[in-house]
Order: sequence, then C-alpha cells, then structure tokens
Amino acid sequence: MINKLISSIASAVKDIPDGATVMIGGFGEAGSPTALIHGLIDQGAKELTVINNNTGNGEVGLAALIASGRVKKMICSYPRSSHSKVFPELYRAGKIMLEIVPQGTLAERIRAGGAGIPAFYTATTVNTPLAEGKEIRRIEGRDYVLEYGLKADYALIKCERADRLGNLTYNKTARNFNPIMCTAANITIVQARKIVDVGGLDPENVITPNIFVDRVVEVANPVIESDLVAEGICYP
Amino acid sequence: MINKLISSIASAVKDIPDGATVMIGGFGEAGSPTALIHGLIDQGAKELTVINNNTGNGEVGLAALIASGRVKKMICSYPRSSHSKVFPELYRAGKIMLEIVPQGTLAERIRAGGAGIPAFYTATTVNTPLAEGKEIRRIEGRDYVLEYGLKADYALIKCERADRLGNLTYNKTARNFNPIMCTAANITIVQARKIVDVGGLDPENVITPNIFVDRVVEVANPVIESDLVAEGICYP
Amino acid sequence: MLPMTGGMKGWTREQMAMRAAMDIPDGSYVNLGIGIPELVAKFVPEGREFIYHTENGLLGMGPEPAPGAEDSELINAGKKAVTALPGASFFHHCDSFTMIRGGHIDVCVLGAMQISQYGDLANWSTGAKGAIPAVGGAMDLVAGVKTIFVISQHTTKNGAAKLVEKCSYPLTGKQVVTRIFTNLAIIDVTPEGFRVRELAPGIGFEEVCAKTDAPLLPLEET
Amino acid sequence: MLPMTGGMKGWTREQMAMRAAMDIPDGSYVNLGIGIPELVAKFVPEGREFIYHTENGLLGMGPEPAPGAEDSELINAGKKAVTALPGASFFHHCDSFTMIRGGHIDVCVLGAMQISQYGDLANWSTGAKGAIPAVGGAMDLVAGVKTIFVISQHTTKNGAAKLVEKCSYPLTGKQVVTRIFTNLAIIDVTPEGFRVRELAPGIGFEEVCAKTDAPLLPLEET
Repeated sequence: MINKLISSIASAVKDIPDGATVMIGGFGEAGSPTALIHGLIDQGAKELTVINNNTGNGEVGLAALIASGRVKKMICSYPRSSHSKVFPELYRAGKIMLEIVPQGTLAERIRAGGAGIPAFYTATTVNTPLAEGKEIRRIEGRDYVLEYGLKADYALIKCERADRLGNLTYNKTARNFNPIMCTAANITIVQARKIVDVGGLDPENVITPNIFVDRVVEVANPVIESDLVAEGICYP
Repeated sequence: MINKLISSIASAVKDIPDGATVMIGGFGEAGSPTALIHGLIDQGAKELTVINNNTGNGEVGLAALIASGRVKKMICSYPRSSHSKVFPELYRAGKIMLEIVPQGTLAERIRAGGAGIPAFYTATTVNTPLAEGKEIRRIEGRDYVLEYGLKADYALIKCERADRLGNLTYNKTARNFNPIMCTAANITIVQARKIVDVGGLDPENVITPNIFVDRVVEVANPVIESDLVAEGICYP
Repeated sequence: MLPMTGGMKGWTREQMAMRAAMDIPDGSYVNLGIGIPELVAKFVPEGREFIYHTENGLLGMGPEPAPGAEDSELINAGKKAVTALPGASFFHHCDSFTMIRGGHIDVCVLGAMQISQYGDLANWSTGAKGAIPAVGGAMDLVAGVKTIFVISQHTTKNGAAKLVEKCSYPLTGKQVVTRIFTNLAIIDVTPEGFRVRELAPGIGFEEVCAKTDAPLLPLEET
Repeated sequence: MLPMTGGMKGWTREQMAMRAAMDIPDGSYVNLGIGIPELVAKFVPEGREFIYHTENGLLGMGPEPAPGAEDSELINAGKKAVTALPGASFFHHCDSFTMIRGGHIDVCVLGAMQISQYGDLANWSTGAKGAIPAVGGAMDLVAGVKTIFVISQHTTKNGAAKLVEKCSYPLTGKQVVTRIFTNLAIIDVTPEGFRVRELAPGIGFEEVCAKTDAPLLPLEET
C-alpha cells in the first residue's frame, strides 16, 4: 500500500544533506512550512541554497534558518520586509549570496523546472539591470530575455489537507508558490494541517496530484509566524 | 454590473470573422463545445485556422465544421480516429492544411501563448522529423527544440458550471485543453451546462478564474457527439 | 467632480487615488501596487465595477477585514490582511503571473521613484551601494499589463524631481508608463513626451514645469 | 511464475502484458499506451500498487466501468470509458504533460512499429506518402518518462522484423526504449545492443535471432 505519511518532522527532513538546494513554499508567512523549516534547523544541514519569494520574518521560520548561518545563497524576488533584519545584516556583511529574480519569472522558472522545460523567453527584465549578461531575443518585434528552469533537491511545503497518497489542497492565498514547488523538487516534503482518508478529497478539487509528493507530516496546529514575531520569539 | 452571460449561441459567436484562428476545447468528444461549433457552422465564417487535439468524429461538431469546407488549416496532435472520415478525405485531396504538434507541446504552446511566454525549449521531437527546420539548443548536455507560444482570436470552450462573472469549473476528463485555451484567446466563449449565482462556486475550486472568460452561454443539455454519430446524424 | 476645499493647493493622497480611479473603465481587471495605489479601491466611481487582482494568488480581492477578522492566510501582495469577494478565486503564483505577463490585467497602478519622459519607470532600487535590491512583481507587471498608471508625489521629500528626462535609478521597465497622477497634476506620457492633462486646484503650469526635470507640454485645448 | 500450458510456444498478448507488469516496481506511476499495453493493468502482481496516469487529465485511473455505466466525459487517452479510483485527481492537459515531460512518470508501456538496437522507437507513422501523421502524446512520453517498456509482437503480420539495426520509419524518439516484451522473448536495450533477458516457453535463441534484423546478445548466465 502506498503510504507517504511520516510520523515526525525529524524523520521527514532527516536526509537533507549539506549543500542541498531547497525550495520553501510561502509568500511571507502565508503558506510557510514553518514546522518543517524548524525541523531543518534542528537537523543541521548547512551550505544550503534556498528558493523562496522572501527571506523570512523576525527570527523564526526561514529568517531563523538564515540566522543559523546554514544558508549559502538565497534565490528570491523580495528579500526585504518590515520584520526582516536577519537577511540584510548577513547580506551587507557578505555572508550570504543573493540571486534576485522577479516574482513572475521566479514562479515561471520553478514551473518550467517541474515541467521539463529547460528554458523560456519572457519580456520581464528586458532593458533593466536584471537582464544584463542574459541572452536577448527578438520575437515578432519585441525583445525577450532567456530564463532557465529551476529545480531543487527538496521542497518544503505547507498545505491544508492531504491524504496518504499525497494529494493536496491549500488554504486561500497560502497556496502561492507551494503547488509549483511540489513539481520542481526531487523530494517533496509536506506539512499538512489535516490528513484525510483516501477518497476524502474531491478529484475535481485536488490542487497538487499525489505524483508530485513524497512525504507528508500532519501538523495540526501550525504556528503563525507573525504571532511568534509579535511575541519576540527566536527559534530555536 | 459585470455580466458575461449571453442569451443565445448565435449572438455569442456572431462576430467571429473569416480568417480567424479558433481554439476549440475538448479531447475527442469529452469537453467538446459542440453547441458552439454548430453555432459557428450556422454563422458561416470561413478560412478558419482551428486548434484542437483531434479532427472530430462522424459528421457532427468539429468534423461537421471541417466538412463544411470552412477550415483552412488544422493544428492538432492526432487527426485520425475510428469515426473520423471527414478530415482524411479533405487532407488527401489537398483541401485542408495540417500542422501536426505533439500533444504535450500543443498544450505547452497554448499555455505559453496565454502566459506571455513567446517561446520555450522542450526535448519532445528532438531527433524526429517533427523537429526538422527548428532550432535545436543544447542545455546542460541535452538537446532541446525551440517551440513558440500559440494564441487565438477566439476560443470555444465547454465547461460544467459558470457564473455571470465567467468563473468556470469542469467535469472529469472533459477539462483537458479547455482551461488553457481560455487563457490563450482574445475572446473566450463558453458553453456551460449550468449557470450558478456569483458566490456559488467555491473560490478554492474555481478552475478558470473569470479574467480569462468573455462570454458564457448556458447549454443545459448538451448533445453527446458519440450518440449523434451512432445515430448517423450529420450536422446541419 | 473632485471635492474642493477653499484655498486648497494640489491634491492629497486620497484625491490622487480618486482621480486615478476615475480613469479606470468599468469592468476592468486591476492590480494595485503597495502604498498610495492601494487607496484607489476606496474610490471606485458610482456605477462602475472593478475586479482586483493581487499577484499572490487572488482575483476578486475585497477590502481589508474588520479588526479581529484578519486571516494570516488571506493577504495581498503587500502582505496585509484582505478579504475575498463573492466570485473570487484562489490560484498559485504561476497562474497569477499568467494573468499579468499574458496581458490579461487591464490596468495596474504603481508607485514610482522616477519616471522618464519616455515612460521609463524606476521603482525598485536606488542602485546605491549596499542597497538590497527587492523587485517583487513590479517588472512582471510593467512587462505584461496594458495600461500602467503611476501615482506619486511630484517630487521626493527633498524636493528632487521624480519626472525626469532620463532615469538615473535602475529601470523597472522601459516605455511602460501611460499616465501619472501626482499631487500637482495629471500627466500623460505621449510620443512627444510629458503632457499635462489636468492641473490640481491652485497649481499653475509654470509651477509644475519648475518641479519637473524634463520638458512638459501644456494642456491641449480641446 | 507464468501460467504454462503444455506444448505452448511463445507468449500470448496477455502473457506479454503480465510479464511487463512483473517488471514494474511497487508504487510506480505508470502510463499505458493504447492496445496491448492497456492489458498491463489487469496483471498487477500481488502486493504491488501502481497509480495509472492517462495524459488526457486523470491520475488514479481505474478499470473500465460496468456496461451501461460509461461516462463520455470520463475517458482515457484511447478515448475509451474508464473509472476514477479513490484518491484520483483531474487536471488540464498542461498539468498532465508536466507530469510526463517533467520526469514524474516512472514507467510508460508503449506499442511499437520498429525498435532499433540503440533503443530508437518508431510508433507513429510509416512515413508513406498519403499517410496521415498522428503523433498524439507518444513523443512527449518517450522524451519525459524515465523507463520506456515496449510490448509488441516480435514481427509484423507479414513476418517483417520489428527489432532492427536502424529504424526505417520516422522516429518517435532516439535511444528511449529500456526493455521490449515480445511474444518470443524479453529483450533489454543495452549499450552493446539487444540482449535477450528471457525466452518465451518453447522458443529458442536461434529462432529469436532469425526473426530479428539486428545482432542479438544471448542470455547472460547469472
């Protein structure tokens, strides 16, 4: 019987090696797999390349992972936020690398990586510094820049409901990057707010079909990052 | 008040001009907007370029449109079927052009057209006759072929439920090409089995957000093409 | 059409947003940037309906929720709590940018650091050493949305011009801005350069010229 | 392991499908081509579970429905009525080919017109004048699926070899086939060429050689 359920966060993330590329779902705190990120901090892998839209809030979740010094490079669209001090300090100190990618190109690169599309053209960034050094191609009278698909060794994902086969649904705007990241990683690890029986998700409404999912852990009462930040909590 | 509901098939398709490129949803008869196709036959536009996975069944729906002599060119992946005589005869007589595109590349080209991606690379067709004359590019040790996005002037779509804003859901494998075609046409015209009130579709389960839809007509009891074929019916 | 107060000079943030809202056609799909652009939603003219898109995956975005009703998983691109109206839909980031890059959004209203007379926009980085670049979805929006409105103070806090011959900051996009709503005037980007479309109350053409670092064409008599 | 009948020579269609099913690991995501490959689903070995994908937008495809329970909107890639098992999901064509081209399907079982000793596959067109080309999803499958099995009669109805040095028909894909299940033998495509892995009951190596238009390496002693 196919069963992707894992009983603990620790065992779900235990094989992530040093040097891994890890996609982490979420847009700010919405859809952030904070429990899995904390599990990764506890696990200790270092020299990581992390792909996320942002760089985390306060000193919990992704910001705490960055603060731990284990992230070599961030690939993101927006590394600033009102509650993000960790990344700017490390970046200015030259202790972390940054690849800045426009949000839509980041999403498309991840989808392309998952869909077997190695490269594509987009008008985004043409005539801006972010296109410097990239191939420009004129198609039907307009310039486009060549961008490459992005893949990862692991994806850390937060979803709303999951079954043991790995079918997923999401909650409102916490969907964001999660479904596309599921497709682009060799191993996709999911924290689900609720596990339901196989057949408990309507086949019309499954957002991530189980083929894209490898491991599922139930986290019934996930922390809300902004609550932790408001309380001044630092992980660990 | 935004209201995309149209009361009749005839008025929904009346402005499709001669020479238009028309995407038609469906995979075989599943998801085929047969009522809209019959409306297009009645309307009389000619010199059409039609994009569909197949070439229709019997002498109804897409096959009837082709039989009417109004289709100049088909872009499809699989123009043969056990009940398709119309296309082969016209094709062998040199009366219709054919661009054959692998099914996955067809889907990706349509999505790209809708997503503002003018071109992309794929491994599909490399080292086959279908890649002849196309640009090949080696990326990370593997060859890929350059393919271009596809757009259309109109899309004819079948869905299950719709609201007046143009949000859509589909039924089982009748979804197929319909959602991506909605994104790739200037004017997207939908036949819906049932119109529901705004708010009657769960925002989590909308498959085609209303931004991609222009006109919706209710067709409560759509014909099933294979029933018509079995009865030997020819449209009109 | 605009509420006037005696002796008022120039437009407030709210009035700039209101004036921008007046120029958005009924039934438009609209994306609002962070800051003053967000205020546009409060001033939809009577009889018009706009559908708001937020790039983090919601079409049919409604106003902010009542205090206490915030949901940390229902936010806008500025990461503020919002609501979803009847007829809304949620989708992932890639589908969201299909709407943007694919040309499906009718109007986007953005803030600006600089706008050139050709419609070039700079709104993501000063390019200064040590500045942390943060582009978000701005470059995708200007590349993909048909009509780009800018709402901005006419000058910086230090009085430097924001409407310039050529942007000195790194560009967000080239030749992308359609119309600019400042506290002093409404200005179109035309093939001939900046052209004043309307002056704010109490503001003269000469004053706008003085605060603009590019040639400015006067109001066209119609 | 295979049901044997006295004096039987070679494998039936069902036995070829059964033998292919035995070589698919537990938990695999599997796409089955039209024809004999469809029979694989009937022979899943005890204790294993496969999840079937059909490229027209269904993961978790089940067997054909009971007569009278067919639904014209629930079909497979061969346009035959199927069912959806608990845990199934429906999706559009682009997401479906993300699964295929993105390398997410573990095993695909296809039919063949010709297979070369290098694993080149031809299964979509004879290339003859007047033939109507119809490729469907075959080229995407061979480009994207990790393991491609072929089930096919060893020769054509006219006795011509299907396993050849070089395909004369237009290719579906180059160097894509992993293993071939024919009525005479199971043959691996190796860097050294075709190698017999198993002979069907009553079939000798010489007979397979005689019906193959390419060098054939014998069973490896293990």
